[in-house]
Amino acid sequence: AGKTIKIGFLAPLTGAVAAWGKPGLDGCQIWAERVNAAGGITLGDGSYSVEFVSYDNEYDPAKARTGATKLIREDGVSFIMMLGGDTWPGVQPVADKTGMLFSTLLPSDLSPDTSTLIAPAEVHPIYNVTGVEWLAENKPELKTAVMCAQDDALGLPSVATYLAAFEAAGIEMLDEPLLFDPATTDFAPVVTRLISKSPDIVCLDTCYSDYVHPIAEQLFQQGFTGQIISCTADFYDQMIAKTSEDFMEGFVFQFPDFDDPALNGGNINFTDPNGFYEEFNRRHPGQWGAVSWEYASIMDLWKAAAEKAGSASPDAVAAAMKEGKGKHAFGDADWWGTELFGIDNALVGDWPVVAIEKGKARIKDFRSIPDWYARHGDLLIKHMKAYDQMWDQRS
Amino acid sequence: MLLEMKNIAVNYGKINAIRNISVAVPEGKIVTIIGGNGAGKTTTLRAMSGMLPVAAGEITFEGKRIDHLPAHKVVANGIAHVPEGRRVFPDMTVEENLRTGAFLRKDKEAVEADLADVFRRFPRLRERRTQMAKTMSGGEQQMLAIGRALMSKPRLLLMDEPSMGLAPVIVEEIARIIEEINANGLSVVLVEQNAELALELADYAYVLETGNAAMEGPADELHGNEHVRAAYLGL
Amino acid sequence: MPKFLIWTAALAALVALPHGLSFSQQEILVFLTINVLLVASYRLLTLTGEWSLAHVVIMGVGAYSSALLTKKLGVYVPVSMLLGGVIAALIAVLLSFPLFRMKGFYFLIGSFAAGEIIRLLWKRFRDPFGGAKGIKGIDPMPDFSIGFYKFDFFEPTSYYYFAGVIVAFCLWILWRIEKSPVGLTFHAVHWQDKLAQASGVNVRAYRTLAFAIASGFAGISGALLAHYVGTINPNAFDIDLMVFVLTWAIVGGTATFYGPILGCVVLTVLNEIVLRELGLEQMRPLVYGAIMILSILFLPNGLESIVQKFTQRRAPDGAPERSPAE
Amino acid sequence: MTDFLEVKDLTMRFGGLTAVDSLSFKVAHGTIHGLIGPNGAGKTTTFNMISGFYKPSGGQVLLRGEDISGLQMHEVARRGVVRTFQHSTLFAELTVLENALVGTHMPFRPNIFAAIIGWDREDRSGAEARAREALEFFGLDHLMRERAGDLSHGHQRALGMAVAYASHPDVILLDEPFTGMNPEETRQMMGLMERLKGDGITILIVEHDMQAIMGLCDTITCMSFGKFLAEGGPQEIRNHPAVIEAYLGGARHVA
Amino acid sequence: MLDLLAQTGLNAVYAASYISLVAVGLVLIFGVMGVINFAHGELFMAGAYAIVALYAGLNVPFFLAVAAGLLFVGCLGLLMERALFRPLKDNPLGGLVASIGFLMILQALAVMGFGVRMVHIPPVTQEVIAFSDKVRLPVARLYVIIAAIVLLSALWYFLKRTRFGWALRASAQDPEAAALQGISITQTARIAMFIGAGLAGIAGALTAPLVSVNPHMGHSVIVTAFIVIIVGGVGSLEGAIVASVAYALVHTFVTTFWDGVLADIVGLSLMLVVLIVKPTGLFGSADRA
Ligand SMILES: Nc1ncnc2c1ncn2[C@@H]1O[C@H](COP(=O)(O)OP(=O)(O)OP(=O)(O)O)[C@@H](O)[C@H]1O
Ligand SMILES: Nc1ncnc2c1ncn2[C@@H]1O[C@H](COP(=O)(O)OP(=O)(O)OP(=O)(O)O)[C@@H](O)[C@H]1O
Ligand SMILES: [Mg+2]
Ligand SMILES: [Mg+2]
Repeated sequence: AGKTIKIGFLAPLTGAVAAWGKPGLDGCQIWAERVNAAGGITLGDGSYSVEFVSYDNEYDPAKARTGATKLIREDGVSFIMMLGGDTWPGVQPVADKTGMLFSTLLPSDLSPDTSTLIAPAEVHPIYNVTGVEWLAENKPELKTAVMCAQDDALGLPSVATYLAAFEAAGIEMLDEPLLFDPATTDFAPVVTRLISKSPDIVCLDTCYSDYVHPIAEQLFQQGFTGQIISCTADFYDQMIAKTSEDFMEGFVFQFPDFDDPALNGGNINFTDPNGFYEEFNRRHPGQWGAVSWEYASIMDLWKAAAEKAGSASPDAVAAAMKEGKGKHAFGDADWWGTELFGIDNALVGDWPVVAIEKGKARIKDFRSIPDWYARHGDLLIKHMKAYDQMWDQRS
Repeated sequence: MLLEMKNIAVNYGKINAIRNISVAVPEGKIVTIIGGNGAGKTTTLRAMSGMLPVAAGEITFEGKRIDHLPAHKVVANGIAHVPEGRRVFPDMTVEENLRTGAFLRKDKEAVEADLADVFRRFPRLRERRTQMAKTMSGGEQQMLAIGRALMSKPRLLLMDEPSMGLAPVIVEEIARIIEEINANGLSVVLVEQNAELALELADYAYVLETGNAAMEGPADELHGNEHVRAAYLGL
Repeated sequence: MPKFLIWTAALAALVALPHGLSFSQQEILVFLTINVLLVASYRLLTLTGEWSLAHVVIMGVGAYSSALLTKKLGVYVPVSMLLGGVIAALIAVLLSFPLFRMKGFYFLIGSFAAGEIIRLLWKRFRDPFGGAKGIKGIDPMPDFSIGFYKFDFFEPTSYYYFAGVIVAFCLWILWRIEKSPVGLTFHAVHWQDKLAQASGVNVRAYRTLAFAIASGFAGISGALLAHYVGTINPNAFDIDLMVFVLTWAIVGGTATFYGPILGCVVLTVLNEIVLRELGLEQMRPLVYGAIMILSILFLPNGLESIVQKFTQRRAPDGAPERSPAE
Repeated sequence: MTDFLEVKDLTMRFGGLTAVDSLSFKVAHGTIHGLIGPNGAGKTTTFNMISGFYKPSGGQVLLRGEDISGLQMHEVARRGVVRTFQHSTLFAELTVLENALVGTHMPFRPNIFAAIIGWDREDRSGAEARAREALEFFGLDHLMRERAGDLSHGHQRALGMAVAYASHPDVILLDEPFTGMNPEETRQMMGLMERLKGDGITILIVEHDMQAIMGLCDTITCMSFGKFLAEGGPQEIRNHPAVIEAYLGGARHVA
Repeated sequence: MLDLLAQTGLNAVYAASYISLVAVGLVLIFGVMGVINFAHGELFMAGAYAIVALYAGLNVPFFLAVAAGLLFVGCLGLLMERALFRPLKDNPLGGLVASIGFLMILQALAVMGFGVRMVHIPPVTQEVIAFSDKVRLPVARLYVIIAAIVLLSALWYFLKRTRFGWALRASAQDPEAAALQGISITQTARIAMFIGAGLAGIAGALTAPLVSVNPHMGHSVIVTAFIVIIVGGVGSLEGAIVASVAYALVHTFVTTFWDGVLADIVGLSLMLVVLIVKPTGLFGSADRA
């Protein structure tokens, strides 16, 4: 008792991007309470309780740099979790100088320049190939697709990935991907354009939920009845309320609810997903989404590695993490990524394909990302290159 | 007394613009206030119509205290003010400007009659009834400002330098109008640089000097006064 | 002579300052120094009476230019910073053609639109601007040593000294301009452009001049930022930061040279240090908004009016500072 | 006396309205020339065209034989034609001295680089000397440090002229300089104008104060409805029947 | 193709409707108060959250909730008038800063009350008017269109035909002179703020079920509104409406036939072009900027 390990949480907590940080911090608090209640983290010299120290970086690289400095040099944290994206490059020099271990939710931050940045939660957007692959296998009658995405750092690599996945699956694109401005609020014109070619599949890429909802609603109202595939479908129950159970039936996406029975399987490394989900919804009703669990899942990985290493020092934890099979939330996984990111710091393994059935999201399958990549990696690289998304293309 | 202003003081921030001024306007008379630049004439008028808060003293109109009322309520009592510098509504047409003058009136037909009357007096305004006020010439705007004040059918008309910028023929016309409306029972407070004109029109006159009342008396008396002749009539 | 002493003491305090601060406060100090130049250059533009919403984007022009010059052409960093300023000034001259047909509110929104177009171009042209992700891995200022002090530009203190010298020099130039006949002409253009024109002042040329100079220094501040943080992206120069610059200037007061600087320093310290220290992290926008409202209600002439009261009492009949704005 | 400033067939149309209708007149060097006419006759519009504030719809403004119509206001000013404005238009927030310094813009054109390095000492002191001279000329030197907006009306008018005077103009255009002045102030102002004239400056003046116009002007042009009506010396104009009819009226308040 | 054109036309009409509601409110406030209300987008947001609280939260009937939203946001407008703009009436820059402060507070309150993420509103109606298979107008959107037409016509009548309209216009142009005509400028300021804010509120309330409601939703709305009122000419209601329609048409058609980012660039460039050709906007006049 009395000994604590501090973990840094460096993400936007206010401002327009706060939705990508705040729920994650909420999830981490739950994680910390549960771990501390269960005796904390046991290292070589006894057990420690965990404490999260947060710094609101407002999604600004300069503030992120300041925050990283504060967390490392003043608060003495052992590990820093970030959203990444715009803010990572500001932190990178600090990471290089201090050797601190960082995690990001956006693997496009990875590069050979920094070995201490890992992307262990999700390898956005590569896992999206699993959804397309599953769809092509299970609904072979779907032949044509269109897609749209916001024109930003999340949208573009996602577009490239889906293009590769559709090409691999032999599904024809009827139209160029439609890019819209992130400030868009009225999606009627976007949807009108999308369905003007009468596609079998509409792909929403990695649209944020702020876009997915109105787009789905517009698809419904403008009379689309085909297949929809999307990276996320946060608050899908509300989408059903706005459209209909029929309309949403079969909607494919990649982020399960954590009360899914399939998550109780032995392959899952996330501690008590059902309980976590329940607790989160109790405290923050209506706020569950992908970020809610991802930061916590990184902490599971970190905790395991730290306990294995018997130390919280960044080097030791990093080394322990990389030893042997990685423990990804959805199963064993490999550190991977050289071709896309120039470094094997992304944890890749199986990923769930989720579909909505009778108004409830259900995991339909766990599919292996590395398997797909082994077969179609060249396609992915081709499309990534076309959108300037390869690590060596990013200036 | 129609309007009575007793021991009024007005400040702009720390500046005492007027210190102790009393003015009385008898029913149906023309009272003029003359004085050099910055003497406080405009300030006095603005205090009367409630545009400036008074620091001391009281103002009554028809026996009612009005010194604490905001301008729009003072005006509702029957006082109209032709402000210094015209202050027409730049982006309204001539006719709209005139109609704004009748804003508080409910007697629609009489308003139309008065409008026709203003147009009769100032044919130039009728010619330009759809022109934007801001594109009118300086003198035309002055006519418009006077016309607008008449449209409210006031019982007391406050005029701040109505002759300013007007051609001599028009000045004469204005003088005639003042006399005519006064003959119809309207009382007038006239502030003028053109003291000659003012003293000729007025029944009673006040002379202000740097915020204080320096002199007062029947207009023709002051017209004969040596000091007034030297200082304000240029004689 | 006491004036000389005051300046020396101030200089010493500025040199000693980082050593009394925590690490993160040193970081904030660096950004504060850069923002001081940004807001001081903004004031020069406002001297002519125009309020632009493109200033931060112009700062970005300096940042992008300098970053690209070092990255693509290998230009030596301090030189590229200077060139960043020059390019920002040139862009401003270009923008002045459409923008200075407008005045007042139209100029305000027109400049916003022009800025947004530049930002959209950065986003749209991934080569060379890097699209929405912007540019990263921008060369830092190369380390060097001047004998008794070794500059390690990762360290905020070193960069603070480096940027401090540049910013001080730029402020000195801005100050010289403002106190010169040119500065007087800027004021004249603001208060009565018609009369200025009738006095033979080419109002359009002077507006453009002020815009270009202000933009040049904004560009330098952008370059200083880019080579410290090492990354820039279109979102870093969006309207949110512009709103901050605007409020620094107005809350500080724009009647004096130091008003906007004061506003920048006080509000930044409040927002980045005090409110965070108080643990109000997620409530900061609420409190900050309230502070802004209260300060403008109770100090309508800006924070500078406090200083003015103080200094004017001491020097009752010296040449008065220019009187409060508007 | 030579023809110095000439207005030739000057025309200004606003939509359907012809505010100034092929107006022609000549101003001789070194004189005070009055432009009078009923309200809305087009005097201010004429001024605006001469000074470059409006671009004429037709006709020419000739200065020493050079066509200056259509030039911008500062270009016209640089050729020596400076105007003052109706109402006291000043740099209200600047001091009296600073106002006059702006007036020296043309003779002592500021240079930004010299200003930063400090190589413009001579120009600065030259400009200041000129500004002080102008203020002295109009008896404003004791008010040098006052804020212009705080001056009395009369002083503001004088300052307006001082600003114009500081730029060494050849011609000054004055639009209703006497409005809001009492006879005493008018007399002082007239004295100032005589001094300007004595300094070799040509003055073109629009005014409704007949006392001033008749007392000052060498020549008076009267216009009405945008057109030329009459021209002559004060005596002639005073007795010109068309002018009396259109403008002066019974003249019971005219000096 | 004809279908596509027709559907796009309908989309544009809807967009024009809600943009003009917001823009006209902004114009009105600027015209009468002389301040740029940066918080206008947040008033829109407040209208949307009123629906969240009342309709989604307390099951108040939708149109009752919309009316309540209008009143609530109108009262926010009154609050701003009393607390911010009246004390700062001679200080337009101060008013601008105060409105920015108010914006931050409203956003922060929304976050505190409803979280940082989008919130949900059950659909009001799922009915769709189908002109053909591919030309469909959801009834919920029709509400917005009808509201815009009705409210803006009413406002137009109010401003052009009634005494209050005169009062608003007169006090916008010269408050002191207006007071001298018997117009209470405090009263007109209140009316303008109430109507201006209320229009933003009702636009937010009516569109709330159709968009993603989140604390930062005001941002893009106000940017559009600024563009529109500049193109229309600051202070001109007709201008704001005409420009809303023009902007919505251009933006919608470019989005549908090219892409959304290009639509933004085209929209902004078009605005610059208008301003270059006519620096005071389509219906603006030189002296009002
Ligand atoms: N808004 C103001 N702020 C400060 N002082 C003012 C203001 N208006 C007037 N004053 C001052 O108050 C005093 C009286 O001014 P006022 O305008 O009443 O004079 P006036 O007799 O009407 O002069 P004029 O003949 O020039 O119109 C003057 O000293 C003037 O400088
Ligand atoms: N921009 C404009 N649009 C339409 N009409 C205009 C415009 N400017 C001036 N006018 C008209 O042109 C005529 C001449 O105006 P101007 O201002 O030149 O008259 P003025 O001779 O100076 O009169 P005053 O002695 O009253 O100042 C007037 O009738 C005026 O209404
Ligand atoms: Mg007066
Ligand atoms: Mg005139």
